[in-house]
Amino acid sequence: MAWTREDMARRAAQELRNGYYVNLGIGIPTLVANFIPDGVDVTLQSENGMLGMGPFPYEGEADPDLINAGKQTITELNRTSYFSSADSFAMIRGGHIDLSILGAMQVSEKGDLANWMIPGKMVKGMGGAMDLVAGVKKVVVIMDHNARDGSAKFIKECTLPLTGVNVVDMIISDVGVFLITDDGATLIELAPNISISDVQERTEANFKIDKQLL
Amino acid sequence: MAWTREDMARRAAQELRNGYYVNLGIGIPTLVANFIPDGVDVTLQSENGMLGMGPFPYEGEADPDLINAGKQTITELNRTSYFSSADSFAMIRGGHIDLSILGAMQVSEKGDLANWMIPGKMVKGMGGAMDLVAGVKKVVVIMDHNARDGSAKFIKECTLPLTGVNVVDMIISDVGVFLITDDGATLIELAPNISISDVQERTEANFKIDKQLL
Amino acid sequence: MNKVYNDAVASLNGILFNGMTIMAGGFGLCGIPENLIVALRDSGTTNITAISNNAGVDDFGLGLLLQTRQIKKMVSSYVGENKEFERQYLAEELELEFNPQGTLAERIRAGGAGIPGFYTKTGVGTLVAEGKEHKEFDSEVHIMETGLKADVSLVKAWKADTEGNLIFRKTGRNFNPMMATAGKITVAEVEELVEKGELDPDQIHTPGIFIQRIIVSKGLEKRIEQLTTRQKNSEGN
Amino acid sequence: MNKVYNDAVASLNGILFNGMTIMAGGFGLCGIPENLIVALRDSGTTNITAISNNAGVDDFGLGLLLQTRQIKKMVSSYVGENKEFERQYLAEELELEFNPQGTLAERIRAGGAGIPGFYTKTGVGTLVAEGKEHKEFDSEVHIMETGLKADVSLVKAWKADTEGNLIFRKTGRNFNPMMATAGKITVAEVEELVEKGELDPDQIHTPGIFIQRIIVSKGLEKRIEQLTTRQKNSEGN
Repeated sequence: MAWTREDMARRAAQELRNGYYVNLGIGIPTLVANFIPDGVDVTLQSENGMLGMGPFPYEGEADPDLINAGKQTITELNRTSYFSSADSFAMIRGGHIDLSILGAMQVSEKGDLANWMIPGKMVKGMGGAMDLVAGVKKVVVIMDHNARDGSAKFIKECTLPLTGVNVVDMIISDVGVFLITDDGATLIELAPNISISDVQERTEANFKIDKQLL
Repeated sequence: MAWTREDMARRAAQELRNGYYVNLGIGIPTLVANFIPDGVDVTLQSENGMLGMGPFPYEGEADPDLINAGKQTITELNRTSYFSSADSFAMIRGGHIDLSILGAMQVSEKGDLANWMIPGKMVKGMGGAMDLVAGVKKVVVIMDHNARDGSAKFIKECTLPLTGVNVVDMIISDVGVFLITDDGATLIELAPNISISDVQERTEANFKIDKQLL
Repeated sequence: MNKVYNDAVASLNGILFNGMTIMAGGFGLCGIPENLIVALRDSGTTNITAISNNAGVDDFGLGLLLQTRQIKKMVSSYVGENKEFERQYLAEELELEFNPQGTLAERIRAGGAGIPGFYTKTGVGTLVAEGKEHKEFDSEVHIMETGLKADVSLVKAWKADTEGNLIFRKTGRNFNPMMATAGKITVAEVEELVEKGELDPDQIHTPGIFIQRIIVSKGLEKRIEQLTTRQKNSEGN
Repeated sequence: MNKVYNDAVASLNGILFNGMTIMAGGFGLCGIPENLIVALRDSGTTNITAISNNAGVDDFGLGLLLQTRQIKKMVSSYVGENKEFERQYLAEELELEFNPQGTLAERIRAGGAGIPGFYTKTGVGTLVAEGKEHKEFDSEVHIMETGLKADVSLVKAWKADTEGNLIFRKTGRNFNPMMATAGKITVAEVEELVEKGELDPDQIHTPGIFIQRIIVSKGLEKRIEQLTTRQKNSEGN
């Protein structure tokens, strides 16, 4: 039984450490905020200029001057600070954010990431994704293991235009978890009732298998 | 009769225009603040991180957190803002300051400036002088026309290490005023009882003479 | 030096020309100079190069200038919210230069700070790096990006004093402070204008030196793009 | 994550080593981390490269570390106030790298912002340009300067909350905010520590992400280098 979106978000939340400053991308990564383990205190960064992002406001209390990078209304916390976009990306580019969790269209076995553009389709822009993957200390991708047409998304070389080269440190997909280091990719966890051969069938990238799974 | 320090400062103050943002160097340039013409409103920048520098504090009211770039205690005005050194020099380097008035050891006929270092003597450092002359829109030098040993300070080529190349727009010395443009230097004013030949005798640089003086 | 103008139209008088480069602050519809954008549209200025993180929505923000075809080129990081934008772009009626958001922010800061070029890791190995100078620092490849300036910058702040000292509010700050430094002329639209001395000098985000003209917003809409809320007594977000 | 330490000695425990690079905030004696400098001296750490706009005076600020010969090299813009500095430098016991003040400030900002190099007009044609890469932008020659980082940055703020959010006071701000971003570890010495939520989030100068350790100053001297005053009822300054 493959993992659900919530399962993937819960698994990603295990990568959080006490005191981390974290940037969560739009979509499934946003759900990670719902699964922060007890006793782990993290501060969420929103790249439009905020550290210490709080939950959605109560009905009737939304403030048009207070949105996240997904343009959703949010709230502040008692640790919050605001700053300009230049200062925000100085923080990101300068390596001060501990962890970024984001979605992907394709990831290569060397950790290349493609998540912003499909040639021939209308391009909306890369937003802050290229800055985040270039600057943040650890980059975790959450994605469906295969595209809707069944094709592999974890592949030898990305075919879509890249967001960054050699930037992904971990993939959490619906079938399991991969670590990517300079030595290549390693499958380190499996979703329930998913076998190693299931994963191999659905993956184009080369990967090793952690000995605990054998 | 050559100009005094106060005369030179008074003459420099005539270069101020209403609405100007101005940086005044240490020494005689500081005196310019005492001669701002009526109806001319200027804002003084202090490169350690302040716009809107006020006068010295009353006795007993000095604040150790409030100093100018000469490390003297000062006061704030109702227009004052504070910022970091990086923001201060972004303002300077970015061409936002209208006028800088500073001292000189030597100026060349092309507007090269030397004012920070005498080889063989202890070097104190250039501080913000190189940034000011590179970034500020108009640079006015106030200096004694000759060194204590009588040697010329306005010369063909500077012999001392430079602060900036082709940066000085005007020299106000005790004998008169020179404009420096891409076409070279021009003597445009004389101090009382100083003749053109007096100036020529005391100057090594080539300069033209404004037709109003002839 | 009076910097305060009666309204947006007056504040743009004499500084607009066809083919000019404009910067407009805001992230999405948050912290955009609403009145100034409408006045720019009504001025009829054409062939504008607009530097702005986003392109507004169809009927609001910079989208208003797309409707009237006054924009020739956009320099942005994300334009996903605008159908008319998509139509013009696919019909090749509009030029578009995408910048990574942090690179865009830094290029604008650099333009205002007298930094004509800088190196960044962002975009190395991607389409963004094509044609750009590459250089290694500490054995890591970086690309050179250049500073950006504008003929006129239009920014939105919360409060100003009559000197042009500005304070922004929450995430309405975004691109506004850098753009204020990168315009040859910067016009600030503010919600509240106070007298000199009423703002704490330690708390001014943008010193008045960067602001040449000021107006107070009239009839601000402050539209919310994605209203997301939670019920009282509910958990999570 | 508790960031608050009991005193300066405790706050430097485990992060100092011989040969390290330190940044210390302040302009002259204004806004310097007095307690942290004393604790660094008392640690006995040697062969320090110190990045600081000035070198203190003989018996105060970084001058304390010159007296004890713990500093191997200074990276500064102006060191005119210190006789012991002059003696060590002329005796070639001390290395010295002068940077134009704005270049120094920008190099530190760049170091914290992931910018390994940038171009500036400052210093072109002077000793400062020697050996540096030259490049033309808009037919003007610029030189490349590099980003600076430190093993430990010591900064002084006015107020902090327990998250490490900092507010500076008047011209005590100076180099402190950039240095806070450029240290692998940054220790902040503050005059007042408040609980989370007591600082206005729009008014925080340095977000807590940049601050790993915090102490409250004890027995601050805040020495004035040049006391200049005027008489009441007098004119001018």
